[in-house]
Amino acid sequence: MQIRLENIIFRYSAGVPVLNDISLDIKKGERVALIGHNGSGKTTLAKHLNGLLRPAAGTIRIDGRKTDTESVARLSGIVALLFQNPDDMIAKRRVWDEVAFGPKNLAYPEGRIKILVAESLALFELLPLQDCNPYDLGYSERKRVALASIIAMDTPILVLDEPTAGMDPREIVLLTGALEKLREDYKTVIIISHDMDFIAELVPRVICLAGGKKRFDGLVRQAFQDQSLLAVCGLLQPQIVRLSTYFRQTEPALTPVEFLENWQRRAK
Amino acid sequence: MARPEILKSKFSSVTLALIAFAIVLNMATGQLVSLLKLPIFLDSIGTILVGILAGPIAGGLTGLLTNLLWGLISSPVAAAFAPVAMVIGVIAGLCARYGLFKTCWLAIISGLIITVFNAIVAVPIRLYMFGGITGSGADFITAYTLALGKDLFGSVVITVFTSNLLDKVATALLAWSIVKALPERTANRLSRVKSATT
Amino acid sequence: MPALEIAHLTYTYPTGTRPSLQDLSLRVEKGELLAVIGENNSGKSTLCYAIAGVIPHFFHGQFNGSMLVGKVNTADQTISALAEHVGLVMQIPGNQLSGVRFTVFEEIAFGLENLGMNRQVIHARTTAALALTGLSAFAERSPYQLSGGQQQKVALAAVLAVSPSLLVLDEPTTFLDPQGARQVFDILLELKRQGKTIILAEQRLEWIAEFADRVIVLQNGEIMLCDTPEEVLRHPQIKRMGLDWLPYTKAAAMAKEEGLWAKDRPLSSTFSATVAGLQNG
Amino acid sequence: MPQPEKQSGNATLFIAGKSWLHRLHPFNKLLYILLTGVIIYAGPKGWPVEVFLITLNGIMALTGGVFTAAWRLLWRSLLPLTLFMITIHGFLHADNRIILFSFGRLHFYQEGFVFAINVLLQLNAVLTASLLFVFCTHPADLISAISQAGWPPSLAYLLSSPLLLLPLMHTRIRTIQAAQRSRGLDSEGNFFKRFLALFPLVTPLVLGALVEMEQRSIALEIRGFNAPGPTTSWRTIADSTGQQAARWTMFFLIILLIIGRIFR
Repeated sequence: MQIRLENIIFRYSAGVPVLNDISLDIKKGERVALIGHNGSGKTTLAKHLNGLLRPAAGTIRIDGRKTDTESVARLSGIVALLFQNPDDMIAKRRVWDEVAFGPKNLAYPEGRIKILVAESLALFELLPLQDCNPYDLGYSERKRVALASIIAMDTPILVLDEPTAGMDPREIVLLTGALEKLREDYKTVIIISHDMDFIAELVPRVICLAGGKKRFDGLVRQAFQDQSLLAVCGLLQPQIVRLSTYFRQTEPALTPVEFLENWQRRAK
Repeated sequence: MARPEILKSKFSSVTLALIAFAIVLNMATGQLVSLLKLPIFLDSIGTILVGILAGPIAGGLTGLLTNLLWGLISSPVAAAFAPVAMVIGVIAGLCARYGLFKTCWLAIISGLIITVFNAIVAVPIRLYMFGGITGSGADFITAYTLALGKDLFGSVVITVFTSNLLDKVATALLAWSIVKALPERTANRLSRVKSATT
Repeated sequence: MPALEIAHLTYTYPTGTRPSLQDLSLRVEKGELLAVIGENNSGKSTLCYAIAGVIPHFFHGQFNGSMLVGKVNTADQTISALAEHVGLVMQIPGNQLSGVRFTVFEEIAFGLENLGMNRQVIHARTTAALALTGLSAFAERSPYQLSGGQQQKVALAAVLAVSPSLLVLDEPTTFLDPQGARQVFDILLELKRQGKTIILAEQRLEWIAEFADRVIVLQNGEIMLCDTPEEVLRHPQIKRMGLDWLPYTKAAAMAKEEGLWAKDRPLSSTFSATVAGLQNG
Repeated sequence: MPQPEKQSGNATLFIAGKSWLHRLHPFNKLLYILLTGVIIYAGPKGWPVEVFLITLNGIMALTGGVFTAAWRLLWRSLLPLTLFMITIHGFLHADNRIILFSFGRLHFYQEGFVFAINVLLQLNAVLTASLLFVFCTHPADLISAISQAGWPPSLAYLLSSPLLLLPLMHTRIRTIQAAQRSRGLDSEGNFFKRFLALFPLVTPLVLGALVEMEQRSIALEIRGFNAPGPTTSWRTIADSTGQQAARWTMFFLIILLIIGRIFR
């Protein structure tokens, strides 16, 4: 589904705007990263997409339809939102029930719920844990449960707030696999993250926010080249980009493979 | 410096943290109830939880301190009802000790018992300090029963009982379901959980 | 005398079915920065807790072996008594605030108050800890209104004020943004320069590669590797331990395959070593 | 992870100031509330005592610079009470005999009116005394006073920690609400449905907090909270012989009044 934001302004009561005139377009099936330091407005923007927050001015359209009169309950079937802290979400005594919570609320048929839950659990290697109490698991396992419960909602749009925080490399591989599956299913995915190495490898397009304003919207390559932009957003260059910049490669590399290709191309 | 260190010897730091959290829970759940537009207060959920998890003394302390702190935060009027909140915690603790939080139905019975004791303490305070009126919606019940010809005492008893019945039963049920959902490692830290629920 | 000496430590949580630490022996010298890495549930936090005495005194469970911080055997002391010897900083910034102090200054002084220091010492040490962590301007603010990064610095300052001989940090930057993480690392670097003994469990391997003296890799509660960061981070088996090479190392490995990296030159895990390797390839 | 939103300062009713009321030892202010309560409910009865106390408290509030705030809070908390009290007792009190005025068949009586006014005056006296304490005592000063008096540190913890955590809890409840609504939780519908919606809201709140509590109690332990031996208190509360004498005087007055009540 296509998302279109036009001139969104948002402020808490009388304060300075947390979001200041934000416009953007995201196509169906696109994977986009939303970056910026804490307090830049990323999470606030995410909460606008499913109606948790309503803009003071501007419009949000999903598939051409304005969402300002749609209820959160209805929008939750279209946009699923992963919260940073899994403990803000987990409410059930069994992992399986937890993952089924969203689909049940959306009143999916029994059979479909079973399939969705099983698939999502499998994506994060949680099938062996499906009968556990989520709070008996470790933090990163709970994070995986939360991710699975969002993906099980089978919405066309997903917003993931800091999906990698607290995860180890093996778990990040699971997440990468899940993102691939979502791409195959043609889902739109918006990732909010501080993890620049993760973004460099997986997300082609980034939107940078700073002080509630959109500072950049374009290819991740260009964003990471722009030192002043990174400084404004409080971000560090990913490792490979740093190498690539140091060796003045004309087309900055994002992955080790790209870096080596650039190197060899220039050697020729 | 020679005060008896009853509290220190009695409560571990886990119990302390539990009580502190429960006090905050009591104070904050009003926010949830108003969102859901439910006709209950839920302001003793933390007190009842501590009663179940850490016993009657800890439960009583939770209730007492909740209302005293309410006095600092909203209005000193709340502090006048501190003894009521304390009794709720003590009774919840005793109910749990005698196995009245083992099943859903027993939890409802605990809720009823708590309502009764709540009334025993709340009625005199309401009657002697406030002349039977507290400036809340429950006053309509008092007015109605007075109009029916009941005396003030009878009216206040009916008011306190009816306005608390649903709240205390709902709170007891909620507390029971939470204790049931406790993860094993927490249940293990709070030694009373197993004896209270199985 | 070493700052820390662990011998044959095996520990199982009360609800655990298998040991979270298995026959673990480790010696840390004074002034050393030892990094502890490994996948989640490999025992990193458990080890940190054990050094601070939280295990076995708080979590109980099955504890065998010995743990000496300097001359102090942690098994014989209460956690609070160990506070003078070991400082522990945990993962989540806000959860480490005491809950009894209303300003940053008083929060940092809290540990010193509990240890019964006199007022001059409290003032001097707290002021110094504030300065070291760059929090002087926040002294009179409420610690509860600070950002996560600032709260983590408060936690660090609170530990430093007590001046323990050993500093243990359990993934202190996991929930911080890049700026907050960098500030915490800058402070650690300054402490290392001052000769503090530091044990740091951490996921951000890039920083470890740069600054740790020694790294241990844990898996299922056992030490799998114990060596310099260069050796550990380019170790061919590290993927089997639930970890991964840094992008620098991956680039170096590819360069080696393509013959762009000298055959006898080991793979790199830092920016400067990678640059040097590629330039001399 | 739990990032606290910016909060607007203190959770309590305390108003910063430097007046003599602010500097007074917290225990003096607490004992004064107790004394007022005992005078009102056990001492000499009658409106002159109550009016005297209310006026006295008003003057103290004026000199302490908290009169306006006290006035506003009294207004806010007592207005509905006053309205209900006078109407309900005036019309419906069981002892009602003498009619003051009537609306058709509804009669407003003197006995109920006097009863209501008396209750309100009593409440006012106690409430104003409490407000002097609440408005002019920083919670940290109360906590320090408690520790300095040698009360257990755990009591200080139980009084301060909830005050400090309350704003965080409010934030957390908002986040949980948002998270569950995003997952399609129905927070409307009939009573039963809304009641059931409580469970997925309260469960993460409590269970998440239990995980947190474990760390908070470890944090206390590793900071030496239970360390054996003497402790120091950095924040000190000014006290004087005069203030101590005042405390003892109030204490004996309270005892006397209670004894007097028993043997009357």
